[in-house]
Amino acid sequence: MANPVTQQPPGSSLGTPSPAATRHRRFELRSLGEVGALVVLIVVFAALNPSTFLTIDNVRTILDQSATPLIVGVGATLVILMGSIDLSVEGLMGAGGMAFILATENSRGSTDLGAAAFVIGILVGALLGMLAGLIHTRLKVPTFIVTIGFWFIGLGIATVLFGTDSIPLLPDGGLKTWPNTVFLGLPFSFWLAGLIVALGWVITRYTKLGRFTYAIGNNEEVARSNGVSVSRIKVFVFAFAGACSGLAGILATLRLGAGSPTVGGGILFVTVAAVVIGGTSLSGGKGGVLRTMLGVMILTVLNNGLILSGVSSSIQSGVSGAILIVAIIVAAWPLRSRLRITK
Amino acid sequence: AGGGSGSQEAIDPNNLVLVASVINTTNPYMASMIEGAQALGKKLGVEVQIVDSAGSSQTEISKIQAILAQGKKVALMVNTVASSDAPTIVDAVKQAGGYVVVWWNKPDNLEPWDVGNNFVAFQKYSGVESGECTGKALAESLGGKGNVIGLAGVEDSTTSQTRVAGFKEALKAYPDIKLLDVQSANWDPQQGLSVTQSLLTKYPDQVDGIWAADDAMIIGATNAAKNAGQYNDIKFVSDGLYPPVVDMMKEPNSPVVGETFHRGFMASSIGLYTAYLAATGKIDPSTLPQEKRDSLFKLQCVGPNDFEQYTKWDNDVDGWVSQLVDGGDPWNVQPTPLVGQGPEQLPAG
Amino acid sequence: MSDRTATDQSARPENSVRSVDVAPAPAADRRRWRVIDLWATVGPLTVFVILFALVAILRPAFLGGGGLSIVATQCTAILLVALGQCLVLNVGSIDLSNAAIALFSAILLAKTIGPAGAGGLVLVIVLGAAIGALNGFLVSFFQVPSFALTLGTLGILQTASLIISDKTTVYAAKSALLTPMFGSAIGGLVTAFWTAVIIAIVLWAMLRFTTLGQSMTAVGLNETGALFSGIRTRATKIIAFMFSGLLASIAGVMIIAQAGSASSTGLGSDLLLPGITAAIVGGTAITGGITNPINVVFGALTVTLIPVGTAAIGIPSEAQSLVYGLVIIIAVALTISRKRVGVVK
Amino acid sequence: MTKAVSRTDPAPAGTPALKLTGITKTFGSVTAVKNVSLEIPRNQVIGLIGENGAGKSTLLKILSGLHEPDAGVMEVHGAAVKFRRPQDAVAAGFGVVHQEQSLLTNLSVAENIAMNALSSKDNATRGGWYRWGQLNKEAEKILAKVGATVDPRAIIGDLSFVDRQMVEIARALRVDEMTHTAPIVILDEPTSVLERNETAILEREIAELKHVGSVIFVSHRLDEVRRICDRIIVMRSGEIVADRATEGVTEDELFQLMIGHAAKARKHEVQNRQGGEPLLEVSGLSAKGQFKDVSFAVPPGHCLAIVGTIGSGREELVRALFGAEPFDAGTITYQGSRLQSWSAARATRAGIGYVPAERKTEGMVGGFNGPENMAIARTGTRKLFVNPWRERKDGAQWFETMDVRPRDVKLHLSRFSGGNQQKVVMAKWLKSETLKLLILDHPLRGLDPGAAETVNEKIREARDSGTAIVLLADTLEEALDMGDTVLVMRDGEITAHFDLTVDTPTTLDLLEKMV
Ligand SMILES: Nc1ncnc2c1ncn2[C@@H]1O[C@H](COP(=O)(O)OP(=O)(O)OP(=O)(O)O)[C@@H](O)[C@H]1O
Ligand SMILES: Nc1ncnc2c1ncn2[C@@H]1O[C@H](COP(=O)(O)OP(=O)(O)OP(=O)(O)O)[C@@H](O)[C@H]1O
Ligand SMILES: [Mg+2]
Ligand SMILES: [Mg+2]
Repeated sequence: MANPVTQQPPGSSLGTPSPAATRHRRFELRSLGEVGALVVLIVVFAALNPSTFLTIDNVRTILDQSATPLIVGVGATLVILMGSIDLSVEGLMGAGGMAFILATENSRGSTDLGAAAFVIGILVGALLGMLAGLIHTRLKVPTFIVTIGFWFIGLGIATVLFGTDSIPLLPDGGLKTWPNTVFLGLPFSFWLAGLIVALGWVITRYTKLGRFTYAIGNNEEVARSNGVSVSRIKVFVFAFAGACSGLAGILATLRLGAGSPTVGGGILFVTVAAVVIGGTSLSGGKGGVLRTMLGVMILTVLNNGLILSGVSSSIQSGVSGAILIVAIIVAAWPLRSRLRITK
Repeated sequence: AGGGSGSQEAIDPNNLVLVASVINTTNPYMASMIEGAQALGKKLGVEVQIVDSAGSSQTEISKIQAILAQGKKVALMVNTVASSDAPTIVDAVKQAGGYVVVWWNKPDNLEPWDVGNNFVAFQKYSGVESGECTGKALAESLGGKGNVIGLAGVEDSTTSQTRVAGFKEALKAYPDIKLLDVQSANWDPQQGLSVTQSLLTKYPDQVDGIWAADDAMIIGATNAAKNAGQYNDIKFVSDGLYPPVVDMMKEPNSPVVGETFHRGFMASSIGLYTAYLAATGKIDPSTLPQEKRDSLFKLQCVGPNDFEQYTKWDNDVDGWVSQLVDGGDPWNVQPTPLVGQGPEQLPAG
Repeated sequence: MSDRTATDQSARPENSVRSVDVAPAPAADRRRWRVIDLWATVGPLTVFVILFALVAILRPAFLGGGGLSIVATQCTAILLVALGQCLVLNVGSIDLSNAAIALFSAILLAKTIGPAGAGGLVLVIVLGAAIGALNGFLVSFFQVPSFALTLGTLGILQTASLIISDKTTVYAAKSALLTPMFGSAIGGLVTAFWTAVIIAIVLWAMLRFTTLGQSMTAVGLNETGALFSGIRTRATKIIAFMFSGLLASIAGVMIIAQAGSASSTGLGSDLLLPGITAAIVGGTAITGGITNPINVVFGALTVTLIPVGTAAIGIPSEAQSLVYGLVIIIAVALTISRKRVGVVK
Repeated sequence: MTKAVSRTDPAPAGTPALKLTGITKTFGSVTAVKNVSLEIPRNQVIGLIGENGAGKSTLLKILSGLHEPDAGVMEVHGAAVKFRRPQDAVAAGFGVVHQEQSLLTNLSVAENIAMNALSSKDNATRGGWYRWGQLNKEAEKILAKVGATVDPRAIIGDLSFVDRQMVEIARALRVDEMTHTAPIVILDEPTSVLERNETAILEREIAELKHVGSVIFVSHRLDEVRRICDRIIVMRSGEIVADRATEGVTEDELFQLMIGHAAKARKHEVQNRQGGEPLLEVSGLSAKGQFKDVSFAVPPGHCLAIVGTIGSGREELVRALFGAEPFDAGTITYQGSRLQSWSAARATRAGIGYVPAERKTEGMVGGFNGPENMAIARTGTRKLFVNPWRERKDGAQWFETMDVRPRDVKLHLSRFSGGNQQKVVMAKWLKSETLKLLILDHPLRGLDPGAAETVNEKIREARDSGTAIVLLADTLEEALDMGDTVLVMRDGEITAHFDLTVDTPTTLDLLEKMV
């Protein structure tokens, strides 16, 4: 299209605002549907496993397990808010994690750069993310493909770093114990995740970068005609998402105590599902990191609860899938309108 | 059986390429398999190519076919991603006039002697035996009393299934041992960690022992226990005796109380060497006894006292491989001689 | 009316009108557009040919050893899934579940073809189409994003596959129905591949010469606009998803024809990403409204060729996934439709 | 004036606020703006008119930094400038209301107002940080100026179309807060979507602006242009063909200059076809919060015009007739049978056509070319196959009949100027022999008088050949000119019903029933 056009919800094309529009503005945590879902899950599982589910230990377990998807989720949310998608997270986690463990004290004795190792791990993620963003904006390749590509590239880098030597392991004590060390009642891993979520929230709420992310997701061309330098923002956001993946890779490596290129295995399904369940729209422009936090919590609680309830691991993907479907249908029900377009 | 069917003129080693196909390149077991293949190639002075299936039958099959298409004759050792891949791969190799030894998975009804000389042999370590030996070790270390949990591999992995079966079989002898739960962790350390984490909270302070179908997962499990501060209250057993596990066992009164010893490099070099012998006409598969074509190799039960003696192999892969080649008999090398004939039977009940 | 045009022209000399509006384009510019048009049609083919030539040059034996027939054989299932995907993408949605449908169908067929024979075949294909249609129904009537919905269906189908396969490999009874698919070849390429190619051509004709196809593209380009033109947008979307399910289950049939067995980690357990990638390398726009099933054939061939090629050339196995990622991006960068500039997401 | 004094500005008195020399812009085969030179002095309101596709919007987009010119020089207050991004234009003191609304519907009013100023020195978002309080305060101030009663915290998507337009305008006027030079405000067809009373506010505002800066105002309503502007520039085929002081040019002259021939005097003949079995009969139709208890009947070959301010519910009403929006009470009887489970698709097949006001998003498929756009509207029998060659031939035919420019049947419709797009949208319904009822929502929006004439011509032809018309007119004059019957709606209810064969209401009569 040559000229910027405001894609208004067709229902409200003229005169009265559409119910859809009014609903969408409900902000962040005010999404009671998701909160309700989470509460229901908690109640159900607490009833099924009275002695185990609501114990301090299990709560800590859940929080610890939610840490990695949370960190990845913050980046993923910003990307999805722009109407793009990031499928590279697992690869980037692998690359970041391997880079980290090889740069810190490990059983291979490769090197020990101390704290710098963290920076390296995060930078690797950020760099790959930035490259993905650049390729997307310069070559006009859809993020869907670019990020699939970088999934494999990240995995490739991790595999090359891994080489054919023995697994690099972290020495006992020290770093390795950090994620589960309890601070003010909660594991450090969760505090870290909380910090990132907070950062993400501040970005999306109070910075140009964040607000422009929403703008781009709403309508890229209009955003451009409003003076948003779309390409720059996109590259920034992908770099940020990459950094999140890198950090998540580090955290996963710490928890595992060993380096593994597939350290991010299965995280993609969880984060994307979490973002969507949280209510961030895949077409961009609507949603936020706090919603994603809800989504992650719902899925982690679900997974943990199913195991505690002795549900066979083979049907867990089925149950998560069903919940995902129910969640999105319930969320979409009140917005139904013949003229509403969903991709 | 249509024994002599395959073409049996010897192939000149210079016109031969050794191919080792593994499920992935990052799993330590797989890494070890690659190491063995390369050592053998060096020893025999024959080109070696590695196929990384990246966990996908699709990739595995097409890459193998691509290599067959390169023109050179192929001696192939393949650790099939799924047993269903075996027929397709065997056919392809037969078409190309190569020779293949399949490791770990094949349909029970697909037997080398039915296919012909090009399908030289199927080889594996007994999963049941592995499960029984580690199960026994675990039960003993607990004095025959306590609660244990198990971590299985990929759901539809026969290896995992046979190992779990052996594990359960072993526990039958110990009525006071309670198997609380068996969950799949997909051969993956990360999942080994999170599944164990959840199970430890599901059974707070009840878990006395953890069994895993593969060391990759026990690495995750032990870390979960460490994070939960229960590392020293729990006994661990698993399969593979990976170097990191060896290090754990080295610790004074280590909680890792039982392992089985079998090596990727041994598996791959035995497999490849068998194929090589057939390809170069040094053996005629059709004349071999069936146990040498559908074979179970010996895996060693390893305990805290004797594990040290196995580490020597890891430091000298080349040495072991030359011992294999000099011996000239892949079915009789220490510490993994041929012990039985497949297909493996699950314990009754 | 006619007199209006008359006065019009008398008042405004021919050339002055033309000069703004239908002025003959500057030759250079015309050429540029013709090139873009041309590339849109031959790009995917060219990219495949170049990559194939590259492999053949670095490893001449690959040609002799029937490299092409290997690629054709291996790409059949991917191609079928990709064809379904390109139809769904064309209406502006995406189907993340069709690969899972393929595997589910394969397992089901393996169980049924023995007892039921052709009946099993029909059952599987009908069921596949039904699952696809259900996806479409939920997407269009509950107005949920297809990406999320089919992600859910994907999870459910995975579990379903595990359960009906009883977590092991299911072996299909040999069936005369299927053996010709990979048993026989035309021009060195297996019948199964040609079957898929024919399906591709039929789909191409469907999109170009039927009202249904035109409606699909319209929906993909601007669903609201299509709606206000009286197109039955919901039905159109459902049909697109139904096709996707149908083609997926045919892919499942091909898996059985090829391997004779199926398991939830076995052959066909990873068709999703290759399928989508093939569709896009074939010039399909992920934003909807642009696709050409015939080019998707070359997309599928390319996607299959890359891992095979890297192995054939003998690139170290550690580096292969790195190469795969890079080549995919380059291939898409080359083949993506530059016709409609504007937003790329 | 006070504001004007307070301004420090470098340029010596007398230098024009804006000076263009030899500006040219080509799109592929189309030269949209050809060697345009003009001077705009301080404190003047310039009217820019020209037929659809004349190049007005393109010229203005060049001024607002959306397009870079292929050739030519721009001087602002005597200094040569080059705009690479919209911010550059803003920084140079240009405020723009684009022809199509360019607001971000998911952001708040205040954010949108701040938007394209973000890169320039501006406190509320300095250093990339949002200071919401300040942001909203500034927005409030500006909105107040335009007399808009919009909450700066409101999300654009929740606002009515008019309110959005007001926000657009407020945002354009914002420049004179921000920049220290005299602002140049560009308004591209700002009124085409406004009804009278809103237009009045805008006119006042423009008069205000005149004291501080200059205004470029585009409209197809010649009366409006003459009322508002000091000087009128006419574009045709991308060139400036006339530049006149408003005094002493008549609308007819302007028309002549734009279109190249005199306007045909349109005598208004109203036929009485009230006899005849009604084609469409609506009784007691109601939709919650939109319209209630609406009843009327339309016989074949009859034109029913519905007037009312925005929010009167007439848009929703006609959408319900077309099956695009639901109604919860009352009945629609079409061709003698009562309609159940009505949908746009059924309506179309039953021979009803609908031309929505939202041309780009609802009326057409921009990625399709003209013929394809015409083909997808399939009234009457359902076909199974399409014949692309046939389509293209018929399409070309209709491009001639409707005088669509350029006559390029391969060009995506999104590439045409608004007026020409509208001609295609009309053609897509008119082409069908089985068309029985045509619902027109602001069919002339954004059309130049020439194009408007063509379209009206076509509407009359259709009506005379027995097609019933339901018309939501842009202006009351238009309604009275085209309608056989005129309905007036207010707040979702019918407040008046004029049968033009018997009574002859003036626009004022209508107006008082409307508000
Ligand atoms: N994905 C994997 N990653 C790492 N190691 C693996 C993997 N799959 C198998 N292994 C190792 O390879 C050996 C056997 O392979 P595997 O169990 O996968 O075959 P399988 O799953 O039994 O085949 P099938 O699915 O047909 O039963 C085991 O020692 C196991 O540790
Ligand atoms: N982005 C573009 N790409 C190609 N052609 C364009 C583009 N924008 C405008 N044009 C062409 O340039 C010419 C001038 O268009 P423009 O929108 O400036 O006309 P206009 O005077 O604004 O018409 P209207 O009164 O309908 O708004 C038209 O022929 C149009 O088709
Ligand atoms: Mg314009
Ligand atoms: Mg226009």
